[in-house]
Amino acid sequence: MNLAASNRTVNAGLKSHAALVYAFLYLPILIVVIYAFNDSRLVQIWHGFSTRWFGEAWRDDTLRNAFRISLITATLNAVIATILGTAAGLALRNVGRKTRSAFDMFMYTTLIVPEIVIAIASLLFFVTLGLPLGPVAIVITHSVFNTSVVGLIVRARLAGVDRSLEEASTDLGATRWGTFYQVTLPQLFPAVLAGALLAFTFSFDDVVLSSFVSGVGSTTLPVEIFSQIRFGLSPKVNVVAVVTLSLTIVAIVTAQALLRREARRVV
Amino acid sequence: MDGEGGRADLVLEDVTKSFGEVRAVDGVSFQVEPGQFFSLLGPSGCGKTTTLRLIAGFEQPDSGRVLLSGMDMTRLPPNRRRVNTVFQHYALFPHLTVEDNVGFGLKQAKVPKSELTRRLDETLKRVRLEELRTRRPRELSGGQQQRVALARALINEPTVLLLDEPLAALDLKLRKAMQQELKRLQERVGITFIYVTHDQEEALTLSDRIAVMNDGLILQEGSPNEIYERPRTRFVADFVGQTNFFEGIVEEDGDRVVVRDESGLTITCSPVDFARRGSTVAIAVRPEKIIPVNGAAPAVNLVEGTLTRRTYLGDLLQLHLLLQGGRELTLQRQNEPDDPSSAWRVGDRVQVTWDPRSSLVLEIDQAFMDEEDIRLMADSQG
Amino acid sequence: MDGEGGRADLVLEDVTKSFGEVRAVDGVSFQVEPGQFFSLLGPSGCGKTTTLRLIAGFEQPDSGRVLLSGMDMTRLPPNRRRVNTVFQHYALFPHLTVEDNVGFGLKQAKVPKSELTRRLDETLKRVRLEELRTRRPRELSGGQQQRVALARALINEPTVLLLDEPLAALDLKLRKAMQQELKRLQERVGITFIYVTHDQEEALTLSDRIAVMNDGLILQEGSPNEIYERPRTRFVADFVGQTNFFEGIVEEDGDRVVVRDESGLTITCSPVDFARRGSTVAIAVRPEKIIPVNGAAPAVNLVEGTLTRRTYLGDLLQLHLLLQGGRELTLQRQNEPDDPSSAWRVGDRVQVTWDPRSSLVLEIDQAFMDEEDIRLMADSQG
Amino acid sequence: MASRSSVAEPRALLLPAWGWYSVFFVAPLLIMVAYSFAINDPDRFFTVTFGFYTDQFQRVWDPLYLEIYKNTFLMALSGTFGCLLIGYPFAYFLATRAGRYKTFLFFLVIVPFWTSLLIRTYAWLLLLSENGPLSGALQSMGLIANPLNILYTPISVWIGIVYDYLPLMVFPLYVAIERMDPRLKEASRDLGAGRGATFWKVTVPLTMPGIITGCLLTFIPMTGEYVVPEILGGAKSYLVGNLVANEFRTAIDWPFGAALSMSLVAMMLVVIFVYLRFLGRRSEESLGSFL
Amino acid sequence: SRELRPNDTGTSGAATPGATPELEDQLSIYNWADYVHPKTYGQFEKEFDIKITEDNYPSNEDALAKLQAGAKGYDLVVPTGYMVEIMREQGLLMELDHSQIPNFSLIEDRFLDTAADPGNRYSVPKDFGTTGYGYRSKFVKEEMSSWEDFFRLAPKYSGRYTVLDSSPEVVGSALKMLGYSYNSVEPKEIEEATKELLKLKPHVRKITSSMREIMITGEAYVSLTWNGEIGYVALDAADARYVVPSEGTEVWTDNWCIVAGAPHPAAAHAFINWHLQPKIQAQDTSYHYYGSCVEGEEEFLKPAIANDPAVYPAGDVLEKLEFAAANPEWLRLRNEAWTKFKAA
Ligand SMILES: Nc1ncnc2c1ncn2[C@@H]1O[C@H](COP(=O)(O)OP(=O)(O)OP(=O)(O)O)[C@@H](O)[C@H]1O
Ligand SMILES: Nc1ncnc2c1ncn2[C@@H]1O[C@H](COP(=O)(O)OP(=O)(O)OP(=O)(O)O)[C@@H](O)[C@H]1O
Ligand SMILES: [Mg+2]
Ligand SMILES: [Mg+2]
Repeated sequence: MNLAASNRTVNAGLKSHAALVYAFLYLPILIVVIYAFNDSRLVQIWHGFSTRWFGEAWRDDTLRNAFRISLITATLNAVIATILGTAAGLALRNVGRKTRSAFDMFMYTTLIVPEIVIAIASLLFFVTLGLPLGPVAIVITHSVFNTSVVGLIVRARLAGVDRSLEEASTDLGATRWGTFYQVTLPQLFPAVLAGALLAFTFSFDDVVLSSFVSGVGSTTLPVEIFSQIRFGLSPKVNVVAVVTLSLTIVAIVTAQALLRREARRVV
Repeated sequence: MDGEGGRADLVLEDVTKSFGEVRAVDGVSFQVEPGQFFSLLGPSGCGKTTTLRLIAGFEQPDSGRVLLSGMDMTRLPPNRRRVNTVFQHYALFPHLTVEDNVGFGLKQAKVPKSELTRRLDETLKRVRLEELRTRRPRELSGGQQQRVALARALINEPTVLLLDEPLAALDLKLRKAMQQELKRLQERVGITFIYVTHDQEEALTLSDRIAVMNDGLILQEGSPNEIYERPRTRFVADFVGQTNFFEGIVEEDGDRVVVRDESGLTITCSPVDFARRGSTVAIAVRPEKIIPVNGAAPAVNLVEGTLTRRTYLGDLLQLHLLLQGGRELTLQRQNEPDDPSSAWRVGDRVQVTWDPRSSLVLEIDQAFMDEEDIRLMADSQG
Repeated sequence: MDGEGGRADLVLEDVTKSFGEVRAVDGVSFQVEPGQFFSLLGPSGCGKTTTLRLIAGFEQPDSGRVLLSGMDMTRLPPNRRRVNTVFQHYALFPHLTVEDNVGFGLKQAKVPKSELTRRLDETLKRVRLEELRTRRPRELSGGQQQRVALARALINEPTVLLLDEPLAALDLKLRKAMQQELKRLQERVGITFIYVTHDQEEALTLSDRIAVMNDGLILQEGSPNEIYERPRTRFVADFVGQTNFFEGIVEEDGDRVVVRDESGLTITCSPVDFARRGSTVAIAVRPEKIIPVNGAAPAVNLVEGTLTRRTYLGDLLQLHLLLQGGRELTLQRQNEPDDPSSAWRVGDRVQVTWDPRSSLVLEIDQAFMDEEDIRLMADSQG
Repeated sequence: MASRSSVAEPRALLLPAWGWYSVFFVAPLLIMVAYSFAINDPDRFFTVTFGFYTDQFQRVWDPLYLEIYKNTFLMALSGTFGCLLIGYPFAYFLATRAGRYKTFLFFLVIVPFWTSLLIRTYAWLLLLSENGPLSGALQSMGLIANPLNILYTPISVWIGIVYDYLPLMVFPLYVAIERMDPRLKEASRDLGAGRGATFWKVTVPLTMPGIITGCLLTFIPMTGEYVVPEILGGAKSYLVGNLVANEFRTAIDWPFGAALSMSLVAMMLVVIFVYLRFLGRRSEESLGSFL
Repeated sequence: SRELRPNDTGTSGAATPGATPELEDQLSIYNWADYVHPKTYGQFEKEFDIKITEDNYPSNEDALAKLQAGAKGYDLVVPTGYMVEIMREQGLLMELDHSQIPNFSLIEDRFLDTAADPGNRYSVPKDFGTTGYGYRSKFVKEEMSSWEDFFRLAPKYSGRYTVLDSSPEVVGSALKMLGYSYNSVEPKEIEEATKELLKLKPHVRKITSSMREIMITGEAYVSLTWNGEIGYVALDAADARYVVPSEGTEVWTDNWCIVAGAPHPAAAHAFINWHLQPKIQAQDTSYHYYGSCVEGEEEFLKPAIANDPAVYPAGDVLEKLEFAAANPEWLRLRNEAWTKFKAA
């Protein structure tokens, strides 16, 4: 076959495959968006266009409350995970091989052990020690996993940060704290931000851990949706999906814009 | 230059630093006079950077002392030393503008705003970066980055400026231009420069004094002329410039040293004290010191050989002779139409000679030819 | 060398390749004779790599043809061309051993096992890698990797071997050694080499023919001697070697061309046809062609100036003279004790001269001095 | 070599995270281990007697449960394989053909990843149902005669997990392919290899770290999957995760639940170990290098 | 007729009888999803100025698991009869102060003083229902009336069955089909029942307590469930029939209970009492289609509901029904059978 022609065939093949994958990725989202405007009391049966479920969802205290709880727990979790993970990521540069690999093992196992196992282990932990289930338990359980996420991202980023930048800073008379604040942190910022966002998302999205360690009044949005899916679906779920989707897109676009601006300043 | 931080000498006293098994710096001592351009020259991994880092304070020596103006600063943290560094890859802060990079040190020192502005303007002007003050490092070319790094260090008026292969990342033409600029700058500001490089030509061109290092040791210290014209060991002779080596037994000592090598060649040298009759010595002859015999045959160091190859280098020619006994001898000649060698053709038998002063007698330094060197040489030849 | 794939010439016919706005290769034509060592020399970004990639088949030309042994192979995929490449950073397969890297091509060609083993052994031996056959690329030194890349290409007995700055990543000493080795190897196997480099010395040393490129164009093609001694344009003269430039008006033409520059200096040159009386020309004089006046004053090209600076390069000295009218002139002398210049001191008034044959008359090529060049030069000087 | 730079942050910064892991990760796991060796008091509701009883593990050996472990393993394996098959050409496209739209196209892959997994999974419920749009579309195109009947079957679970974890496969593959020096492919073509040979002999081996990482990143969560079968699965697509959850949510048999999850972790470790052994040492670095 | 005993457990902060304790301003309810009329809480909140928060659970066991695990802060929970027994055994419930629930007297006697909670010291019936099955007569041509029909037709309508995600109901159905007691604790009987269930399993599409939607869409034809669920289905699919199997089956009450350590016991009592009003009861029944245990709510109901045998079975049918009665052995046997059923 002619060189150019064979190139074209391969390109076309790859391209159409990619198009199918995008369809695969977006079809479900599209469906949910469409069904959010379904007039029907039933989720699966199309009855005509209506926005009435948006109103219903807005008036639904349970959903609003769940949304609020999710926001709070996910934020607290992200704060804890970001602080612990960033600190650990920084310290890992300076510890010996043994300490590092021991700590690595911790980080990787928190990621490897299936969520359901962590969920029940945490449940048993809180119950056995007589600690209350609820928002605090959710935040703690989430933050373990997310500390590893942030830690690994920060560490990967640090590996790319030239140590001599920090040396240059002390060489120019900056103190250790001054160096951290003026040189290390700005370098690290995109990673910390990315880590925090990931931690937030993982937590905001989590259903397994939350549903096992949630307690009174700490039903998060995913747990609420999950129990609705399991026990009787309301079309309001579609609305919730559309709303969170829009919020996510806004958040991502903002974050990207921020990161890009940072990136222009940093690196 | 402010009063207190003025000129001063830097002294290293028997400084040693190991990393695990590796002795990166091994009992290094030297003294640098105020305002000197002092170069550390040596192959990769010989400990140049480590020496610099010990002076800057990024590393702590295992033993020995670092003194500045007679004051021991061995235990002082880097931010308290009146020393600044130009890093190998510049280590410019990527998130700061040129201006903020250069002003970083003064801000740390809490210099008043007005003075900061003044010195910033002055320094940026000196390195001709006024136009680029609001750019970020990655928007700059290599040469411009290099100047920012220099400005960032110079603005603090350090007593000693450390430069770690500051030109290594630049391409040939730019490197040559920056060398000149660096030299002029150093002469103007009068700050002591400790300059690390593995480029012998650069060291020879720029320095007042050179210390040649290998394996953590300083092998020889001296002016460029001393280093090139009177290398003490084979390693130094070989590392700094090209050489023809001979090895032989001293037949005459005293006023005139005569050495005979295995192939029976007799080489006349200027007198050296350690060349005793009967001892084995090495002799190095630089290719450019060997000249074609033109007219009357010289009394000594007359060598005849067959021209086997001419390597054309544009401005220079390298002529490879095969001597009796199978030795090779390399000559370097300027590519001038009037040079006698320009008439030589490959296969010609030709005569060459050199001044006895150009026969450099070396101590045999097998110590420095340890296994690794041998492997490396074999490798680079094979 | 097998029968069919034997010697053949490579021809590029008016080949053009653009990337978006950039004309990377702009109407390039050249012809390479069988067994020739042909170099493409030029600054970064001039289109050398792109030219090579067009020959290898990684890029398709927008127009023009690539012929090998008279056969048009412009539309052939790379795996069907009897051409092999040594990539700039070697592009060794990191997941394969030395052996498997080198044998890769033969396996693709489904060469029988026994022949594969034989040719593998032979090739590895030729590049002295037998001992390292089971190592992986990253366990090799730079020079060894370079040899693997060479072996991997050579074992396929290509008609033409393309080499893209194969020595650029090596350090000076090793680069010199590998140059010699490469040259010897090419002479032995007799394969046509197309060699890309931006190092003028390397090109001069190794090549049978050199094409100097800039901005996608070939500016001059010729033997190393032609390129260095008779550069046709200012760009070529400047890029290949160092030069003193003069610009002036032709006062005499014919047998002897005499040019007077703005400062009133008269320069005598050998005759060139385009130098008409009254026309403006540029003249280049290589620093090594300028010699101290020793004894009788020469009839032409006698120049007097003040020595302002000696740059010590070890084997060479650069002498910077300030002439009347403020011009600078740079001389290069070998560092020999007997050279007349060795007695000169800074501040001395000295006389120098050069052979009229060494005054190179150039066409004024403002065309090549476009804005970017000017910016680049300003940058490298500033 | 642990060389302390003069600008090093204090190592004590590691302690908070270390403590956090010890208390809220290690301790819970240890407590779970203790539970797995306990028994329930037969005469009282939900009263656990600790000790060193292996009763729970004996129960796990019931063929009924082993079957679930097997199904889980097969589901995770086929899910991983599905992700790889779909993800590789896709990542390849993104890394090599996306041109200047690369950032945008990659962004499009991330967006779903940042939207609720639960909702996206549940969307398949709508899509795949007998009266759903997919069924309708396929029927009207004449591709199937009867309504699509795959919801609440292992097939729908497979679709769900492949969908959920595809990005986790694509990211490391993308990184690996992107990182690969394109000149290596050219070198291979230059040496006479065709497109196919170049792909199998150069591209695949060189992107192996990405393949390994991607497979681990998808296989691991798939073995513990709980949500997808719960939503899209039917009576016959029960996985270990659901079994474990059942012991806690419905049966309230904590010791048995603990033993089941211990066994799950054990199975996973065995698989990972075998996998890494099989693929050699290189793979051990790969997970780390990706993260 | 019912003796009201003073609170003597001493474990709670409940007020002494007689005195009207001050009401807290909050109430936290742990309830089945969708189990009161959407307006109900609002009415109470308005009347008493008490803020209600509600979390939901999908099964008795889930609720138990959560409380057992030490979830603190709930005031009210709504377990089914047998679960009341388990919960009070576990000390998860607070003894009620009947003096604060005067409307208790409105409850029909037949729902009181069950084995699960003798003397109703811990629970007040919220509503009652039966466990049977529903089917779509549009798809199922046979007339179904017994557990035997349910199990027999499964192969024919394979893949169109759903069963509740709850062990006692499912295991109980097989026991009843086999002619045993719903509450059998004979291991052999349980084993037999398990065998029947394992035979049924291949034909089950989904084990779920939310079968409404797939019954309506026709993806499932037959569902083992509670009566109210089919009432809901029938709103959209008129051909849906609910069967109280002729072999007999479970009748159950779901009950308001106050969680031990409840932070707002007075409000909880007030809510229980308020909710027992016939009008409120009728409002809920017309929403969830489960019968009220209170006398006099019929007058507030539409006749269609009041006369629906699925909501209010005839007296003779009721005779044959059993309440579930839990004990550790009972529960253990069911859970083990259940786990096997799910795993199969
Ligand atoms: N932080 C470190 N840990 C371990 N070994 C080190 C460290 N820094 C340097 N070394 C070792 O010490 C020796 C000297 O290193 P150094 O960087 O000083 O060499 P150099 O002369 O600057 O070489 P180059 O020209 O390659 O920069 C080397 O063998 C190096 O491997
Ligand atoms: N794939 C490409 N896409 C866009 N522009 C390209 C591409 N390849 C090369 N160019 C442009 O074409 C011009 C010539 O590039 P080429 O790589 O041939 O230069 P070169 O002479 O090999 O330079 P160097 O010495 O830096 O390797 C440059 O301006 C380059 O930016
Ligand atoms: Mg160094
Ligand atoms: Mg190139």
